[in-house]
Amino acid sequence: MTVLRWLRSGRVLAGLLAVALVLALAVLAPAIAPHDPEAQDLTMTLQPAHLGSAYPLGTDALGRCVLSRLLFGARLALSVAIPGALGAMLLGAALAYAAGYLGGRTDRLIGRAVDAVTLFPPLILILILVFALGAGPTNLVLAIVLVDWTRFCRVLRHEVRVVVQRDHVAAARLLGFSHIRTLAIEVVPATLPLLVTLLALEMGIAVVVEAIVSFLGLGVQPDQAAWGQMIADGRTALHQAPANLLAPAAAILVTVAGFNLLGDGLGRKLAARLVEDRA
Amino acid sequence: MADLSRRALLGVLVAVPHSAPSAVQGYPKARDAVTIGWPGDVAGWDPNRRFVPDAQPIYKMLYDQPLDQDPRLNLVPGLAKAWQLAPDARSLEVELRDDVTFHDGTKLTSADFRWTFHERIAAGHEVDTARSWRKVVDIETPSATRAIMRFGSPAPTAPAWLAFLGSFVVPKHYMQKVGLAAFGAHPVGTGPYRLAEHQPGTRIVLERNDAYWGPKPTMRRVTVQIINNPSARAAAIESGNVDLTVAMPVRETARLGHIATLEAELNPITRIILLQVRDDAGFADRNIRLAAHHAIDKQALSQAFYGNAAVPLSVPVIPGSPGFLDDFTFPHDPDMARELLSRSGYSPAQPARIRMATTRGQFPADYDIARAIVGMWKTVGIEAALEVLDYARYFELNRAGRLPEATLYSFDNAIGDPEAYAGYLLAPHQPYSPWKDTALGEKVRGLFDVPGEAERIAGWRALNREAVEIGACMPLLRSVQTLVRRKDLAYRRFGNGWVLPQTMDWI
Amino acid sequence: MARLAPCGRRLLAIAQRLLAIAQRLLTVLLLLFIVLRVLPADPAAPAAEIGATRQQTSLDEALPMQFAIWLGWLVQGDLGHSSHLDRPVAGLLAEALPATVELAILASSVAVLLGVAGGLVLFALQWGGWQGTGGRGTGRRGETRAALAETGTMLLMSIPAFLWALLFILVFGVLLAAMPFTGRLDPGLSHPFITGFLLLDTLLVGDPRAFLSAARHMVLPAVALGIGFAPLVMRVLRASLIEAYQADYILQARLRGLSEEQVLLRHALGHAALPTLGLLRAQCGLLLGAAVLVEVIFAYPGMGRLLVDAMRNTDLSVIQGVVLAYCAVVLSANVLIDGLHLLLNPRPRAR
Amino acid sequence: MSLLVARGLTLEARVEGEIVPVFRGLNFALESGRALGLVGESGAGKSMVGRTIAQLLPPGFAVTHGTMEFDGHDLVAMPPSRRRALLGRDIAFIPQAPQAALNPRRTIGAQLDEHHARLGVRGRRDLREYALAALHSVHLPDPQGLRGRYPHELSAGMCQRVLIAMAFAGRPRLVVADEPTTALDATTQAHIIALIRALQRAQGTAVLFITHDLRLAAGLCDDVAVMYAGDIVETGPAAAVLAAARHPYTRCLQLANPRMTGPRRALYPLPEQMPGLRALARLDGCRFAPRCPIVAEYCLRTDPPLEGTSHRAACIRPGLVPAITVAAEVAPPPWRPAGEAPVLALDGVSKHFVTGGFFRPDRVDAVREVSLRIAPGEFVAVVGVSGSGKSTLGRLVAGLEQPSAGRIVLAGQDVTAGGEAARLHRVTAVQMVFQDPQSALNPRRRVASIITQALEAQSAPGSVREKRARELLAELGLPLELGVRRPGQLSGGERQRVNIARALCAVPRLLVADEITSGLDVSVQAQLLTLLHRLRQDHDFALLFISHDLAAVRHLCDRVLVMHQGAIVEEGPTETVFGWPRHDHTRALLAALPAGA
Repeated sequence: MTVLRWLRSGRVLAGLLAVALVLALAVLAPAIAPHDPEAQDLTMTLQPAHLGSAYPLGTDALGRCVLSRLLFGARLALSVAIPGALGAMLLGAALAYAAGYLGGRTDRLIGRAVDAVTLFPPLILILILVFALGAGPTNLVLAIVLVDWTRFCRVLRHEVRVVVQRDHVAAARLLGFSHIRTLAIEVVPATLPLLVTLLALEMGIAVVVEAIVSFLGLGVQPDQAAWGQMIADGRTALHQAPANLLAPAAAILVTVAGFNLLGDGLGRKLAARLVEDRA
Repeated sequence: MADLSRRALLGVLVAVPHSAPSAVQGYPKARDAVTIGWPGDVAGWDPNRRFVPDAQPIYKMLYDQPLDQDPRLNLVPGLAKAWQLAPDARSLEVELRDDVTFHDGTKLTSADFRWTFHERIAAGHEVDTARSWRKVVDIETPSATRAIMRFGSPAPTAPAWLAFLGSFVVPKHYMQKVGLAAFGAHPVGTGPYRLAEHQPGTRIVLERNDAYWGPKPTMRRVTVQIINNPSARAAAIESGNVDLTVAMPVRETARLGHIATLEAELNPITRIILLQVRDDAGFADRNIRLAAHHAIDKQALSQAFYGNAAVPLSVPVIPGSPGFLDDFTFPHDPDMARELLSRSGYSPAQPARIRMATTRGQFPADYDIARAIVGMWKTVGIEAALEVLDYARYFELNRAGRLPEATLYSFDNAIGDPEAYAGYLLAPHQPYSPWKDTALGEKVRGLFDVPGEAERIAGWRALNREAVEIGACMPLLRSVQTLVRRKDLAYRRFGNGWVLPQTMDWI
Repeated sequence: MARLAPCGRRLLAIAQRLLAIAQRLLTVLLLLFIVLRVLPADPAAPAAEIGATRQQTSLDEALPMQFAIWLGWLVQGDLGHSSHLDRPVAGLLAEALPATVELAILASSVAVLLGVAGGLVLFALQWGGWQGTGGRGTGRRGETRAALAETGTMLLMSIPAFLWALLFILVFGVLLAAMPFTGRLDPGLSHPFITGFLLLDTLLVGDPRAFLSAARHMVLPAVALGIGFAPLVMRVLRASLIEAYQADYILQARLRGLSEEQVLLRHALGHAALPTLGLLRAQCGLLLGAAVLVEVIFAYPGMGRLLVDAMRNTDLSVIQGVVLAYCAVVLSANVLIDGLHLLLNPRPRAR
Repeated sequence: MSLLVARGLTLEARVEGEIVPVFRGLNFALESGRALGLVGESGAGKSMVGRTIAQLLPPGFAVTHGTMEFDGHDLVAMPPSRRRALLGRDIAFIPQAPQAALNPRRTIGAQLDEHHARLGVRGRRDLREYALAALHSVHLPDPQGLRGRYPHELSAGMCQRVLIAMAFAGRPRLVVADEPTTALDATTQAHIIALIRALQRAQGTAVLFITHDLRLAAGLCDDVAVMYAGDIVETGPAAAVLAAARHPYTRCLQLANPRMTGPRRALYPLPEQMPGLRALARLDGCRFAPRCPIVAEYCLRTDPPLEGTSHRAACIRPGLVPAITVAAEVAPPPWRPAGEAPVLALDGVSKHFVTGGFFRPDRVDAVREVSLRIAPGEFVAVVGVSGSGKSTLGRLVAGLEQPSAGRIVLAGQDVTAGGEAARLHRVTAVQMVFQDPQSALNPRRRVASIITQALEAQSAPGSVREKRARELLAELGLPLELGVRRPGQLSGGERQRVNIARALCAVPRLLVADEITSGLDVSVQAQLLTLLHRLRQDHDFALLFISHDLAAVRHLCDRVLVMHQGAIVEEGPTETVFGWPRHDHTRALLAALPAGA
């Protein structure tokens, strides 16, 4: 029922469409990509975009198909963003529920951990984690989880505290509910919309992080089809083949906007509190 | 010869009509200042410390070398008015100028020469010149202007080395007084410019040294803007943020050449592009090395990235230089590569795995070439993981024995001698060479000590061939310098690609 | 009651805060130590690169001892030596830190200025002016406008700073050639170094040309960095203005006959300032993170460039120093904003 | 000429796309220097009358017909600038929530200065003089020190005095006071009313006094107007209306109010509640008709006008109004054998909270050495001003807080130490009804699921729960179809009943009810109190009734405990304590009650 109500919001629908499109393209990339994204043809470098041709979006400096790389780039972006955001959510939410529900020493301890991690600018902590753990999508996901759990934890802990202080939670305890049951039945459902919203926003953030890290050439293999990498390359070929830069930039925009619209629409009522992002 | 007519030379080399005031330029420009867009920063200000070819022109502004080169790369006097190599190549006598002062006002003497080429090396300073001058056993200084270098073994290329990488004379008294760390922050040389400002990774500002002993540069102030990204360099020259820049992709250079106020140049230079390889790890197997070399389509690389302006190479020297072999080619042969790999049990389905390093933006299309090679290897059954480094890092890694199996490298040989190619690229004790196998190494070492010129050259030619045949060296292309400058900026073009602000002038 | 009590209490409160800050710093150091010294998959890698032999001596010790040794050096103000640049890290930071802080301050000013202006416009659009005289119809039209505004700002927020930076270079730097986009000064000008804040230093040495040039060089980076955060400020301001105008004291101020301008300036904006400050506090780290890319793209000599270069060159002491400096910046910003918060909000914060 | 005259005033609002009248064709007049009380329950539209005067209406609200004339000029048609010129000078407002009505970020002095500057006072010294005089005029101590204080450092009563000072600073001709005492403690209420009255007398100001409390209005005002669902249903001299109501609604309201004197008569439980704005729009005829005890078929068709001369009522059957009555005495509690073991025994129970940090812990003693006994089936009240520790006492008994000292014995078992066994014992021994049903009911659950939560905890099968839900709904007088609704779809009164039903489901021996009637309208409160009386007859439970409403306490409870600063200062049978109070604090509480209660 709630889902239906969400769907009626134009923003959620637009966001959902954008995300579904990117997801579908990413999943189907091997089937629909016109070329092997790694296959280079040094006789066909920097072809401009031409829709009817064998390379609809042209080729890059190594003669690789930009469209194919774009599609496989979506695969990489989502394969970092989805597990990264989910992992961050699981870790952050578990700690937030523990902190918010148990309060006291647990809360202080977790609060301190959040405090310490948030003293690092998130992107910088991710960069040095990637540096320490080594490049590669798995390590990037791990870095995102290890840093961005605080986003969930901070906001959610606050929300959990608010819910826990509501009398129906006390009532459930008085009526004989165990802690776990109280948490599961009286607290968690009330925070789910927030969690879903945060998750959608986090996926957008993770897509940008993946793009940034690959733009800097730090996160993924240099020859892997990644949007950030494509943008970095496309800068050089801007005058010969502008699609090299514009296509991945547009892809990032659509994906991030999709996730943001989705999250924003879902958390419409919470929006003001979310953008403030303070607990 | 020292007072080479610079103006006359400019007239010959740079024939540029007077152009209308630049439309690109947003703000007025001083007539005696120039801004250069440079791809990389210096690794510290001790000029003896690291051999980074791209930093040489910058060091040449601040410091002087005992010998210099003219645009056609002949040795000419520098700080030394004259020099004489003994017939047995075991000593070299130089006569220093007596009118040279360092930026701090003290006079340059043979003591500084001795300090630079012997004492500080003997004192264990961590400098790369310790390798180029390892044969020096002593330097005698009979007078303030005379110095005699004594070598432990014949050093036929010693004069050339006095004009080559890292051979800049540094002030003994000042360095000893302030210490190495302070010298790094406030360097003092004898060069035509002194350091005014340095923001690491961003910009270097140099002011003219009005007490310079040589011809006084026209440019009072030189700003070197460090811009790693080639497209950012292109944008910078296009928008007028810099007046001259180098190492842009060939296509971008061509495009910029069409802009009315800009002049684009493609200059073949004495550098070669090659893969430096290790003799161990994933490349321990000779089959894999040779397969890797056979798999590379050098002509395609030249076509895709240099518009065919870069000549494919089979030996690590440039055509026309003494060490070149006309009768030897190493073919592009993917089938042979597959065959060699299958002999060692590898195939595209079961690829040999290696690591490969490349610079990014140090020379035109370096990163693209590296990725193209990775792609070529992939089709024959070599899977290479690519990483990016810069030259300074290359030496650090090599010192630690941690370079990848293959590194895309551009080697500068401003003096053109085969020794300075293979001798340094393949000698296990040299900072350049990741090839540590002593069998080849001993041969290289031997060649350094051959005093007879013909014998020496023949030896190097044979070595070049052998190195390629055993897969110790994978020469790719003769490097092409891409350079874009404002039409009204003249400079002296050197065969080794030096871009020296002291030779620049507005016309 | 006793007049002395508040003073003593304040001292205690300050002491408490300092203790908390020290504790947070220690945790940060521990985290940094873990990430850079303990985590690396190839432990030999950074260790071999530590460079300065003095630092290598500590590597034979047990990990806790290493941490203690490192702390000892830090306490002495020794941040180590860059193996790659052959310079002390402290010296590198002395130049890069003010540059980054300057950029961040300007970018936040851009974000706040654009955000406040935009927030007021959004608010005015939605409420059809803040006459508060109701009027039928504002309800629905306002809602549509609000939804449009929210979607619009959301789309703006979806453009990461590095894309803004690339776009600005393309449009204002190359196509229009209106603005410089590399470095911080025109080549002909010298870079004075007094405080490290270039705009300030050029003024201090009395060089108006350098000041103007520095200011021009700041425009594109600062706007590229700030513009991504402006929509956030807009949204928060709009939301808190809406909240403010629902507050009793705003109604009461109007009932006392204050003009709408007075109500907005004296009462409503004050209400909106706190959430905006809170936003800046929360976004401080994100802004610095985005600044890394902006610095790299504009060849701006800040800590972000230093960090990225250091990571490419595995220059461990520089990485440590820079990250530590970043944390120090975030911490100082937090403390500063908390102080401002206390100043603006007389009510003790409910915990 | 009247100072303020409303003529056929109609205010409309857009509610979920529908345009509905908030009030229609409203007429009233207020003479200079007189006080008019506008009385009604929440939703009657009385507050909107005040905001219509200033024309500061919420978005979507607009006056569509009629005029609101001030001194002969129509405030509705007047240009905003002219109207604003009147505000604060000729027309002043006293708000409902004083602390929220002052800017929390500015000092009292700054806010007074701002107002005085608008009134034309110039110069720092003059502003200071005026501020001091203003604060002095409302009997605030230390005016000098007060100027530098922030609103949060003042009590609500002090804030209200500041606002009153501001209101009367410009010697206004009209003061609109909207529920000025609702947010205040009982003891403060009386002082504030007296202050307004004194200033009104002194300045000859006209006062429009908006309140839900008929007796309070009658005490302060010359005339009263009773509003119901956007209409004035009865108006006249205060004394006359109070003595002999001529509209059934007024009469019912009076009968729904528990009294502090005389026998404990039953309360009139007006059924259901005032219709919402949208329901109202669809209602023909007399708006009170659906709830009216003397409704005639004619009432459903035609809306009666106000009739009469000075004391007017909008009812076609005013003669039948006095016939609306209730039982003269509430039913006595069921008989219980003497000497039963107490269901609750507290011995020297204390509770303190430690706040603040490591360096300066602040200790707050919420409850100090409280000892009490509650016998099975006994209804005991705890009264006291806010902050007296009565809520903490309730939470200690329920087990939501652990005592710092003392002993708690519940239904024969010592539960002081807490722990799992104690918790499970408490489930059937004690349950709690929370103050705010909004917070106490999980908005995601359906009513049937909420009220049988106790069975859910025991993992009872669905059929058992369903059966029990039906029983409970019936007992609480709630329609069965309510079971499938969610709390958000219920009215305030219904929610509070669901709240009670959930507590009763576990069949506890003791019910702790924390301020369950506060914030409810009179008629809803009457329903609830009547319900508790009835439940007492059918079920065997004791009640710890925590309240600040003495009349409700007197109506419901046998015994009363008076708490002051965490300690019990007086204890005894309700009639004795209220009739012959011994402790000063009890006397103060009683003295604050409006006259005639």
